[in-house]
Order: sequence, then C-alpha cells, then structure tokens
Amino acid sequence: MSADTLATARPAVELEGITKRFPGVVANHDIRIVVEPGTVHAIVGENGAGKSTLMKILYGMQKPDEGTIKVNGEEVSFRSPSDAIAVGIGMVHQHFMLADNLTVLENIVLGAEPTRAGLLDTGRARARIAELAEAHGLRVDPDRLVEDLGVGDRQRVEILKVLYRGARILILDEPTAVLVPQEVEELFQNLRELKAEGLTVIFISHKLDEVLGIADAITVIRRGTTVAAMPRAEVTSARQLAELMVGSELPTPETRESTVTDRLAFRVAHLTVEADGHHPAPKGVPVEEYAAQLRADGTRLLLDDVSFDIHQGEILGIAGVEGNGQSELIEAIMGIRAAHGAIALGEQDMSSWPTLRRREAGIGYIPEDRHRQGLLLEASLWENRVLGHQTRKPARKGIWIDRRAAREDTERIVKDYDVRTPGVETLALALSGGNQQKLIVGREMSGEPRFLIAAHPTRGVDVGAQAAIWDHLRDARAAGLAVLLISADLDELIGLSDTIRVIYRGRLVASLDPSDITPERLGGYMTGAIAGNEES
Amino acid sequence: MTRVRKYHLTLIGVAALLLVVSLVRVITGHNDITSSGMFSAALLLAVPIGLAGLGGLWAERAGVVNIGLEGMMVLGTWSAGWAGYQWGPWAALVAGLLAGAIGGLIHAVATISFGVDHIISGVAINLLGPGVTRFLSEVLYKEGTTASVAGAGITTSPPLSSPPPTPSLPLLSDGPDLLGKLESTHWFLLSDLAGLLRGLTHEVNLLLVLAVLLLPLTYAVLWRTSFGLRLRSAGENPWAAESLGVNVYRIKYIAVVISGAFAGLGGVFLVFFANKYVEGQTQGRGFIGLATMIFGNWRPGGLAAGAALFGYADGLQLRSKEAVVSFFLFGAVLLLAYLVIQIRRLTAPDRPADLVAGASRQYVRMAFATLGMIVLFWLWLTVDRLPDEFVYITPHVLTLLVLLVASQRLRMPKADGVRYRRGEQH
Amino acid sequence: GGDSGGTTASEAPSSAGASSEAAKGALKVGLAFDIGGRGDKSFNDAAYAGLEKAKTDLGAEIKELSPAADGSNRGDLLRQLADAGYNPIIGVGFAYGDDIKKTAEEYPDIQFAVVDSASNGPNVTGLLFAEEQGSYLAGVAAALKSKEGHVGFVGGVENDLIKKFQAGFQAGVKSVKADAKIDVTYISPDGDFSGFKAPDKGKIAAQKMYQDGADIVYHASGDSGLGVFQAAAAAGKLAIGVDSDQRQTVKEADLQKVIMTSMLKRVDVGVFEFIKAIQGGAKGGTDTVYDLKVDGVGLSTTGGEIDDIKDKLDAAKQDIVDGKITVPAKP
Amino acid sequence: MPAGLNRALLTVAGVVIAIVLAIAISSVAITAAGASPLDAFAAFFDFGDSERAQSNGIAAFLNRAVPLFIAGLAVSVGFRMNLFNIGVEGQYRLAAIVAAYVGSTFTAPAPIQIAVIIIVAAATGGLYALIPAVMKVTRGVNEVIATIMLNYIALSLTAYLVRGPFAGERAAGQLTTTTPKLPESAMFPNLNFIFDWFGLVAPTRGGGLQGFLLVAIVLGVIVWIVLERTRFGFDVKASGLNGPAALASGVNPKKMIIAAMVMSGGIAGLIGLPEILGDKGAFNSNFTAGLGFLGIAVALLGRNKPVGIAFAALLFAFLDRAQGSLQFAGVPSSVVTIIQAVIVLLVVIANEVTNRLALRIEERRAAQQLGRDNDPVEVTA
Ligand SMILES: Nc1ncnc2c1ncn2[C@@H]1O[C@H](COP(=O)(O)OP(=O)(O)OP(=O)(O)O)[C@@H](O)[C@H]1O
Ligand SMILES: Nc1ncnc2c1ncn2[C@@H]1O[C@H](COP(=O)(O)OP(=O)(O)OP(=O)(O)O)[C@@H](O)[C@H]1O
Ligand SMILES: [Mg+2]
Ligand SMILES: [Mg+2]
Repeated sequence: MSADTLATARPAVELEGITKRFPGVVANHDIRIVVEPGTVHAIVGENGAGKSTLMKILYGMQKPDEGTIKVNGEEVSFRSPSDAIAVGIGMVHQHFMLADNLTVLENIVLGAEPTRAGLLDTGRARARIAELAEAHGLRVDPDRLVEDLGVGDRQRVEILKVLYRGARILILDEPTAVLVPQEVEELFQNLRELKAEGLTVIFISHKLDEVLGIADAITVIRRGTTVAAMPRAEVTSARQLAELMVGSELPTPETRESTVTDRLAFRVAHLTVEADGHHPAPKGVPVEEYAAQLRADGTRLLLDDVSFDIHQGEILGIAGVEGNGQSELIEAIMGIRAAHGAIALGEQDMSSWPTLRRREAGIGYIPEDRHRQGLLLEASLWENRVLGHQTRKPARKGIWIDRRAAREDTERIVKDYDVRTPGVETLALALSGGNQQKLIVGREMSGEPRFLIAAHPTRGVDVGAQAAIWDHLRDARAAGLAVLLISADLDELIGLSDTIRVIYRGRLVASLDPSDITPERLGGYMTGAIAGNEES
Repeated sequence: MTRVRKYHLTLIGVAALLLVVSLVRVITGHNDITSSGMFSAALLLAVPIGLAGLGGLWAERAGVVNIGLEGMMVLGTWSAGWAGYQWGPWAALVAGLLAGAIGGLIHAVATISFGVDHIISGVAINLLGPGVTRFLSEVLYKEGTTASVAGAGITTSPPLSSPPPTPSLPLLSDGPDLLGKLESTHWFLLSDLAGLLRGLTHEVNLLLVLAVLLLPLTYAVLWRTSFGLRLRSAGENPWAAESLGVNVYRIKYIAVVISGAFAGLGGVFLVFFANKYVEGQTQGRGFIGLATMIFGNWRPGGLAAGAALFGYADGLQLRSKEAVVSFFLFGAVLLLAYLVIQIRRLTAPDRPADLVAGASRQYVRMAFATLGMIVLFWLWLTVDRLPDEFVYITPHVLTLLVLLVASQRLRMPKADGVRYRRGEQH
Repeated sequence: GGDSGGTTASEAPSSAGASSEAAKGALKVGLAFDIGGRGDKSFNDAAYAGLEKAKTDLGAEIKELSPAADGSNRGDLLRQLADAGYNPIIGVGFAYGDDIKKTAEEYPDIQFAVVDSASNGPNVTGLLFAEEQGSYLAGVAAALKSKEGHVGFVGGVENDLIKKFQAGFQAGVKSVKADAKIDVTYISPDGDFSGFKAPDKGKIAAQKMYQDGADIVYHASGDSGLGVFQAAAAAGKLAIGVDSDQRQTVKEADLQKVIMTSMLKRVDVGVFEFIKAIQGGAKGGTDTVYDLKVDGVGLSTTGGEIDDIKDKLDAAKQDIVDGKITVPAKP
Repeated sequence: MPAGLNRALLTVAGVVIAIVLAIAISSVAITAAGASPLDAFAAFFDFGDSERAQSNGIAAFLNRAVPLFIAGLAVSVGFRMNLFNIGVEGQYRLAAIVAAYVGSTFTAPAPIQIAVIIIVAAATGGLYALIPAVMKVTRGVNEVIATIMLNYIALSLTAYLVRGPFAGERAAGQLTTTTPKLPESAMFPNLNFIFDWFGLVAPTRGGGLQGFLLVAIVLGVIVWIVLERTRFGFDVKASGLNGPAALASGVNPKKMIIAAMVMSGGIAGLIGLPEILGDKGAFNSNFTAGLGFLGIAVALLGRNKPVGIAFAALLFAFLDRAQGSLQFAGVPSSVVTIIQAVIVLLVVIANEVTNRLALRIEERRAAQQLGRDNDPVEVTA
C-alpha cells in the first residue's frame, strides 16, 4: 500500500487483528484486511477458512474476541446488525435470509419500515423499491410471496434489501452459489453499476474465475488467517489463487474413459407431478394422455412428462436452475412425492412402491440438503448409519436394531471414507459439513445400491473432501453403478457426467454431450435462452 | 384481488348459512336457534375463548407456542377478583391484565431466554396457575380476614365492589327495542337477522366491546404496522429478522407478554361476567382458545369465526338442549347442498380433468354424503331429545367436524415453536 | 350460615349439656372435606360449622382436611386421621361412600360417618338428607309465587344427588299447578364437576328460562348459582337458593333481593348430631335421615318473601311428615 | 463412554440445582403464608407415627406413582416424535370404564380375567387414540385440537355409559353411579409381602401396595426396549429428531403417526386400572380424573425416557402424598402444586442449560481431537 493511495481516500473498511474463537475452533486469527472505497474486494478461501465468520463480525452479528474495525476511517464497535446498518454496511448472506410467508416488499422493508401515522407506509416503500429496481435492474414484483420466487429472484430481493437501507458497503457472501452463469453475469453487471456509483463491495466466492472476473483486489484466507492480499492485476491465474488457498493443486472432476454399459439400470417414463396436489389418473388412460389433458386444463405441472434411461456404469447429469423440478424429480423417484408415470429399477416397475421398498431394492440417496434430509444431527454417527438402512443388514436383526454391527460398520465407513471424527458415538452435529457429507456418501454406498441419486454431493464441501467424494462416485460407476447426478456446480456436472440432460420448467429440454459443452452454453439451456433440442 | 374475492366468498358463505339456519328454524320451530338471547349468549361465551385465542395468536405469530394460556387465564381471573373487590372493575381489569402478563413473562423467560421447549414451559404454567391461585386464596381469603368478611371463600373472591357498566344500543335494542319487536314476529330470515343484531348489541358489557375491538386492532397492529411486521417475521424467520437489525428477543418477549395479558383479559371477562372470581371458572377455555386459533389458521378473522362457532354451540346446548337436534336437519341440508353442487360439477360439459380422473373417488364421497344425509334426516325425524351427555359435547363435536372439512388449508408460522438463539442459525 | 334466625330447621337441643360433656375431653373428631375444601362458603363450610359447634359445645378436639384437587386422596386422608387417633371421622360428600367403607373395615374400632351416602359398615353412619323433600317445598313455594305458571331448575352436575333436588322440586310444583311448565337444565355431565364452578353458564341457562317466561328458577349448582341470581336480578325475577340461606351468604345487595328463599340442607346439624351421638356412646351401622320431620331440610324465610304462603308450605310439610305425600327422589 | 458419563453427571447436577432452587422458592411462599418452611419440609417426610401409618403412607405414595408413571409413559411415546397426545386424559377414562364393564360380565381364573381386562383397556385406549391419528393422517387435523376436543367427548361419553348401558347395581342410598362390581378374580393381588422383607408392617389401606406396580415396571421396560432397541423405536426417534430425514429414509410418517398414537393410547388405557383392579373394583363417577394432564408434566420432567419418567412419577407422588401431612402441619396443601410446577419449570431450564453445556463440551472435544491428529487438507485428485 503506497502513501499516495492513502492520501486520496480513507479505506472503506479496515479490519485489524481480528480474532474469533469458537469452542474448539479458532475461526479467525489475527486477520487484517483493507478494502478501498469504490472497489470490488474479493475474499477467497476454502470451506471453513473463516470468511463468513469474518463478515458476520463486520456486520455486527458476531463479536470479535480481539481486533478493531474501522469503517471509513472511524473505529466502530457493533453490538448488533443495526449498528452496522447505521454506518452503511449491508450484507447478503450465504444462505437466504428471507421469510417465505411474507411478501417481497415486507421482506425488503423489514427492520427499516417507512411509517405514516404509526402504520406501515406501503406506498412509499413500493415507490422506493421501484426506484431501486429501476436504477439497478433488479426487477421483482413487490407483492408476491417470497415462497413463490425462484432463486434468482430471491437473490435480487436480498440485494434490494441491502440497497433499500442505503448501504454504501455491500457484503456478498457466496452470492453466486445458486446462480447460473447468465444470472451471475447479470449480477456482476449490477455490481459494476454499484461500483460506478461509488459503492464498495466485498465479495466472497469459491469460484475463482468469477473472482478474477469482477474483483479489483483479492484477499486470501487460509485456516482463519490472511495469507495474501493483492490487487487483481497481480494475480496471473486461478490456479495461483487456488494454491494460495489450499497450499496445493486444484482437483478436477473430470472422468476419463466411459464405463457406460448397455445394460439398463434405471428408467423413468412420463414422470409427471402436479403442483396442487396429486390426483390419481383414471384407470386405463395412459400417462402421456392424462398429462396432456392436465396441460390442456391449465394445471400447473412441476414435472412434465419426464423420461430417461440410465445404464449401468453411467452417470446422468441433470442441469437446471434450482426450482425447475429437480427436487420434485428426486422426491418422485424416492417415492416421497406422488407422481404419474413409470419408474423402473432394472426390469422391475416400482412406481407404486413406498420409499422403504425402493431403498431396499437398491436405490441410494444423497439428498440435496444434508441437514434436512440426510442426518439426525442430535444422534450419534452409528445411528445415522442406520438411517435409511433400518430394515437391512447389518443394521437390523429381526425386529431389533443390531447396535454392535451398526457400530462396526460405521467404523468401517469412518475409515474408508476418511470421516474425521473422534468416534462413532459422536453426535453428528459435532462434525464439520464436509465430514458429515462423507458419512452420508459412505452410508449410501454401503447399501450396495444399483442406482444412486446424488444431489449436490459436494455442495459446501471443501476441495479436499470434494475430491474424495468424486473419487468414490467414479469408483462406484466403474463398478457398474448407475448414478443420477444433480448439481449446481456446472464444472462438476460436466466433469462427471456421461450424459447431461437439462431440466427447464419441469421438462427435459435438452440432451447434451458433456465432452463438447461449456458451462456458458449449458447455462444458456438452463435459463431457456437457448432453445432445447428435445421435444417431449 | 384474491383478497377481495375471499372477502366476498366469506360474505356469501355467511349469508347462505344464515339462510339455511333460518330455514331450519322455521321448519323445526326451535325459535331459539336465532333468538337474540341465543346470539348474546354465544357472544358472551365466545369472548373469553376468543381472547385466549388472540393471546395464542400473538405468541405464535412471533414463533412461540403458548399452551400455557389456560394457566395465564387462571392467574387473570384470580387477580381480577382480588383487585376487583377492593378497588372496582377498572382495577380488576388492570390486575387481570398484569397477572396474565406475568404468566406470559415467565413463559417468555423460559422459552426465549433459556430455550426451553415451548410445550413444556406451557404445561408448567398450567400447573402453576391453579397452584398459585389456590395458595393465594388459602392465604388471603382464609377465615377471619377482611376479604372473608366481604364474602370471600377458599374458592371464591368477594364480589366486585361495583359492577362493570353495560351499555346497549339505543333505539334498536333498547327503549323502543325495534329489533326485539321484529325478532318476536318470527318471520323468515328477517327475524333471524334481527335476533343476530339485537343479540350483539343488547346490554353489552364494556369489556365485551373492548374485546371485540381487539380483533381488528390485532389485525391492524400485526398486519399494518412495522412492529407487526417485525413480530410476524420473528415467527416466520427470526434469523432473517435478526440479520436486519431487528431485536428478535425483544419482539418475542413483547409478543408473549401481550399474549399472557390477553389470556388474563379473558379471565377478567369471566370475572366481570360472574361478578367475582370462582375457582375453576376458566374451564379449559385456554385450551379451547388455542384450538380456535389453529382453527382460524393463525388469523384474527378465522379465530373469531372459530370462537363464535364454539360459543354458539355451547350457548345452544346450555339454553335449548332440544334444539340441538335441529342441527341434524341443518347437517342434512348442508350435505344436500354439497351433493347438488357435486352433481352439477360432474354433469357439466367441461368438467375439469381431475374430476374425470378422480371420478370413482368422487362417487364414493358422494355416496357417503348421501348416506350421511339420510342418517341425519332420519335422526332428526326420530330423535326428540338426545341424552344430555351427547348434548354437552355439541361444541366439541362441531369443532371437530368443521376441522375435518377445512383443516388442509391451515398454515402455521414457519418458525412457530422453534427454539431461536441469536447467532445460531438453523 | 348455620344459626340463621328464621329458618324452619330444628333448634339443636344440645347446648345445655355442653359443659358437663366437655369433661370427657378425649373426643377427637376428624373430618375430611369434599373437593373444594374448607372455606367454600357452602357445603363444606356447613359441615365445618357442625364440627366447630362440636368443638365449642362438646369440647371436642377437631381436625379437618381438604382433599387434593382431583380427589384422589380421599381414602388416604381418612386413614391419616384414623392413624392420628381421631375418632369419630366424618367424610363429607357422597364421593366418600366407597372410601369410608374400606377405611371402616380397616379400622373397626373407629366410628365413621359419611354425609350424603348410606351406611355400609357396622361402624359407619350414613348421614342422609331428604333433599327431595326440601326441594318439594321449594317447588310448592315456586308454584304458588309464580304468576306465569312457569318455573325453572338449574342443576350443576347431572348426577343422582342433584337429580333428587330436581325430582322433589318438580313434584312440589306439580302438586300446586299440575300444568305448570318446568324448564330443567344441567351444566355438566356426571363426573365433570365443572358445572358447580361455572357462574357464567348458570347465568346463561337461567337467562334462557327467564326469557322464555319463567319467573322463578331454583338452582342446585354450587357457585354456578351466582349466575342464576344474576340472571334473575337482570330480568327482575326471582330465584331460589340452595344448601344454606343464600340470602344471607350472598353479599351483593341486588342479588339478595331476588333470592325468594333457599332450600336448606342442614349438614351442620347432621355433623353435630352425629358427633354428639357418638360421644353419647352410639354406634354406627345405621343411617340417620335428616328430613322435614327433624328439620334436616327446609326453607329459609329471611326477607319474608314467603311469609304469605307459610300456611300452605306448612301444610305441605305436614303432609310429607305424616306420610300422606311421598316425594320421589328420582325425576 | 466418558462423553455419555459427562452428560449424565451434568444432567444430575442440573436437576439437583433445580430442585434446591424450587425448594428455596417454595420456602418463600410458605413463609409468606405464615407457616414455617421447616415444618413444611418435615411434613413431606412425615409418614405418620405408627408403623401402620408409615406403611400406609409408603403404599399410598407408591400407589400414586404407578398411574402417574403409566400416564407419563403414554404421553412420552407421542412426544418422542413430536406428536402431542393431549388426549391421554380422555383415553384412559374411556378405557377404564369399558375395561371395568367388560371385566364384570364374565368370570374366569384370575390370570385370564385380569389379562382380558388389561387387553380390553389397552385396546379401548388405542382405538380412541386412533381417531385423532386418522384425522391427522387423512385430513391433516391438528392432533392437539382433536385430542382436546376428544377429552371432553370422552368425559361425556363415560358419564353416559356409567349411568346408562354400563350401569351396575348400587346399594340403597349410594349416589355414586358405578359399573357392575368386578368378580374377585379380577382383583389384582397386592404386594404387601414386600413390606415383610423389610420387616415392616403390611399396609392395611384398601388393597395395600397395589400389584399393578409390577405391570407398570414391566410396561416401562417394554417401552424402553421398544423405543431404544427395536427398529420401530428407531423410526420413532428418527421421526422425532428430523421428520424429513426419516421420510427420506423410508419411514412412512402416516404409519408412524398411527402407530405411535395407538401405542400411546394403548398405554394410556392402563392408567385407570390400578385404581379399578387394586382398589375400587369398578368404575364409578368419582373415578380419579386429571392423570392424563399430570402425565404430560411427568413425561416432560422425565425427558420422555422411561427411567426419567419413573423418577418424575415418584417425585410427583411423593409430593402428592404429603397433602394430608401438610395440613396437619398447618401449611396450605396447595404448596404441593406450586412445588411441582416450579420443579418442572426449573428442571427443564436446567436440562436446557446442561444440555447445551454438554454439546459444547462434545464439540470442543471433537474439534480438539481432530486438531491434534490431522494436518492441512490433502488433495487426491
Ligand atoms: N457459531 C459457530 N460456532 C462454532 N463454530 C463456528 C461457528 N460459526 C463458524 N464456526 C466455525 O468457524 C470456522 C469458520 O467458519 P466460516 O463459516 O466462517 O467459514 P467459511 O470460510 O465461511 O466457510 P464456507 O466456505 O464453507 O462458507 C469453521 O470451522 C466453522 O465451523
Ligand atoms: N452453528 C454452530 N454452532 C456450533 N458449532 C458450529 C456451528 N457451525 C459450525 N460449528 C462447528 O464448526 C465446525 C465446522 O463446521 P462447518 O459446518 O462450518 O464445517 P466446515 O468448516 O464448512 O467443514 P468442511 O470443511 O468439512 O466443509 C464443527 O466442529 C461444528 O461443530
Ligand atoms: Mg462450511
Ligand atoms: Mg461461509
């Protein structure tokens, strides 16, 4: 930092010696970061490096144990986010912070409501939102319920929330994780505009090329402390950044030679899911016909006549912006959600089977949200091993749960999958996200499935664990496993899949060959910008 | 747009119901089912339930389940009796409110500050309320005390030192009492309407007016003010609220304390009604209130409807045990209406696909409805008077029946009952 | 309110021998209340009045216990009294019937009494009250006073005890006006005692009767009766109280006015007389019936509202005492 | 397991602190009432002067604990999977009358007679609990409301049955309505011989120490085994800890709701049996009410675990027994309810605090252990 830059303007944010300890973890250790006003400052670091913690400290959500924070040159001390908001800081969180059952408008004004005579002045709020939306190209209908919005819209609401408060310093914690490239580009356009207006942006991402595309300066955090800080110009490649982050080389998800066989492993035909409750189809009417009729009636369909085959040794990737029917597809296959159409494992039709029987027949399931669908956080690891395998060896002996066998098998998983834990009696919540995910992968593989649903298998998992999970998927595929892979990480999708199908508004619209597709083109299909090559 | 349609639909529904009720009255000759006395009793019985329900609404909208309403209501009745005999109805009002609020505060401390399971804390308060009040009675109302001389016993307080004022609407329900005259003609529909209006306006106690006003007030505060928005956000996603600088703890505290105060107010109402505290006079109304709140989909309007239904049915079984039988006819007519609508839908040329698909199911349902209609009709023809034991439970059975029909549409606040701790996101 | 001046109940003829009997000293009387307990200003307190009288008049040492709110420990209270050396022991309320039977078997040397239930052991005395007879008089009074020929009855809990009140009342009314209309309402079913604690529901039930044209309502509904009085006051009509002279025990002046009379049930007399008899060496195994003959039940006259029909009431009473009229105990 | 031991120790410490605090708080109340707290606490331990009184007191205490324990068990089964069966109250009442009536209609050798009565009671309770379960599963009716309403309905229904179809003979002058008397073979043998073992006088109180205590113990063990060791128990636990995860693992939530509710109701059906088979010999209109609601408090206090529930039931029963002694000591007996409520509240608060503490410790331990034996991320691409 040279003397003359200091002379021109005081840094927008200056973090000095920030240390934050959690029980057993030092999340931040003596961190120092200087963010110049009117710039986009990226912070990178692997999972658990302490980025979110740092930002929460800057936003007043957590108190640092040590260190000082200066905003626009003034030293500040925040007791709550409202203090941070007061000095012009706004934060978009890593996970959406929206109240589903409130409208967009209510979510935006919450905490900074305009009032007239004690009542909420929605007129003024609406005007101001329209104005902001116009100025920054962030268009959303203020009267819709947030629960009806897609992820892109939600992200826009989050940013509007921050702008609405007149923030001059924006913190964006992994805002692009759930966006497709086109949306990312839109977002970056917005950010550049904001920057042009003199706003400061602190931007966190795991996607290094994105970082290189938008940032003016970059700080790298490793294991809770700053290991490098430099202007964009000094960075030569993503690889260089990555090595700073992890101290070693980047893994790639590419699969080499194809292991696809011609033996059919799994088939879905004409899968259709109604939005407003399932109504059984009349007897004798083929599903296609019934689906057509529903369409004609204007019934909203979450899944619209979806068909595909997966062969043994094949990974079928489903690309799509979140909310286009992926969750429904998985749930329909698992039997959690009622659907029309046929689902067959091998030769066996299982469309009328309950979830349990499907699992027993050999479907493995890595859910998209491990905390919601995958784990009993307040139960031990071995009990989590039993989950989903209550009816099978080794977890079960007659009507009993075979505790000893379950423990032993859990120890095997811990060893084989490198789950870092003090023991199998440890509660699942004491494990880090990546280790929890490895446990789930190990569990689902241990049932020797013939078909595996892997939804976002490496989401929120750091590079090390990521590579391990990819390896396991590849090995299983080589052994003849059929995999349905759903991922928002397009590199992962392209790298692992043998075939990619694009889902858009509940329909499979394109079938692509991963060997000659770029993430950008894929994003085009996903957003509907490029018309699909399939008719259903 | 949808709101307007919903509102109209509600109006049409109410009108249709009134029509059917009026018809049933004329056929059965049970004039009491729409008499002003009936509606006034229904209102009186509905109000304490509704107040408890409102209490539940405030707490649950802020994300705290309050099953301790009953205990808080008990605290309210005792305190109102105690303050009322010494300093009159206004003091009773304040004391009841405060005592309920203290109950709420205990619940708040346990659930919000200590993160205790909401149900557990509520159950403890339901134990605590009757225990503490009985204890206080044993101490303060024992023989030889001035209270005892004034008429207190171990189970009752002395009467209020002066009765709460009871205004009634001039002209319509008092003096010339035009509505009363119209009602006594027993004309179809007109008398029923008159009965309804007169029942709601004749000799209304001030607290009752206040209680009824609390419904729109609650709506206004929760849905039209910034405080209400924050409160609801605390029940939907407290972490989002926290991240925007809302002090979620404080909001929840306020909500739960108000919740207790409302339950206490329900207790005050009972004391005003009886003119004194009587041990056990809440009679489980806290629980019923909670039920009406769920029944009402966590909304003031629905809650009012639930409380009104319960109050009406309770009033009817208390006043005219024979008239309860006419509800068989009422049910039969409703089922008939349902059948007519279904047949028209099924025979319509452009019937929707889901009907085509679910036709067999539909037929089964209609067969059941037909059967039910016939049974109800037969019951109405043959039964003169049910054994009392079956009459007492009219309100409970009705509540269950309505829930069976309407329950699927309920949606509770998303973070209701969730333990919230600052900085610990789920 | 035991010693109200104008009641028709018999004057207890005992005070004379009090001082001499006090010398015996060893008399320790235990009493266990019904749910609600001591201080309920009603049934339990009436029993307590008898007990207290035994203390002052007979020099008895007394101990009274209230049961838990759910009444689950009635038997244990009796045993605790027995173990602590109390004899005799009295259970107040018909709910004690079963427990007294058991306890009496366990403690054959102790004398027991149960109010409102029959003797069921050689050392158990049943203290029974002819509520139907008193209620008959209440019915006669109501029918005579009613201008419309329309009266009402509000019962608290629909059990056989309260039905005795109803049966007597109805018979009394019909004896005067065979075509009289009698509305009957109960507040809660048997086993659910909330009907004794619901003044609001008592009020609503009575309100309906008054609106329909009844001009006198008799209640046997504990604290719910307050509501009946309020409804009467609001309608400008009359009501009849129960158990004790409610014109005296109810403190509100406007409510006192509407209480035409009360059907007295002299539990105090029953309790006291029992203790006295035991002190005199009596043994149990029989029932003592407190009926009109011994003035164990009757009508209160405070306020003088029924003075004008005193002749007719006395005649009716005499007919019952003479056995010319048998009052039904079941409706 | 040192981690488990840690947790257990912390829990016990928390409970002890909570009880001490509860005693302190109630002492304040007692003093305010003009009585001496020392007298009051002495009264809790005063089981009478004579040996007979003491034995009776102990029997009364244990007899009270039995239905409370069963009620707690019944409630806990539902609560374990976040199913709030507030309807235990109605379930046991209805079950009691049906069982008492059915048991009175025939005579068989004692074991058969008693077994039939127990089965009828469990079946009735289970069937009555099936109503809210089916309503919830098919129509989404909130079980809290449904069971509250069904409690009132059961109350009226039993009132109807006991005076109508199920009415039995009554002695002249007996006002309590009752079902027919059960035959002698239906009466559960008592456990008075246990007092001999300890050299105590056998209690004389009606029925003595009720034999149903054994049934309760067996029931507790069965419930523990079912919930902790079987697949069904695992499914219940999973559903309670994380509904969506249980669903995804193949647990059928509808079946679980029905199974848990019926099991809860079935257990509830037994609550009234000690009173009927060990004491009264019939169902009558003075049948003890309110145990279902107390069961909620007992279950919560016992953290929904059979052993905890046993302790909680004993504690409640111990306090309840003192109702008479307190009055002898001149202390308002309502102080019992206050102590119970305060203990429930404080114990759960203490539980919460110690639980959190234990989790922290566990997390720290996990983190420390991992910090020691693992170095930076190694990449295996
Ligand atoms: N509230 C908390 N309590 C205990 N530990 C925490 C807490 N929040 C974060 N941590 C730990 O602190 C460390 C830093 O976490 P942080 O969320 O800041 O990482 P991150 O860099 O944002 O990771 P990611 O890329 O996964 O978002 C991690 O080990 C995390 O588990
Ligand atoms: N909210 C929280 N409260 C308490 N501890 C937490 C919290 N969040 C995380 N931790 C602790 O932080 C550690 C890491 O958790 P986290 O889920 O952030 O993992 P991570 O660092 O992202 O892991 P990975 O690198 O495997 O993705 C764990 O030990 C966990 O116990
Ligand atoms: Mg992480
Ligand atoms: Mg982060």
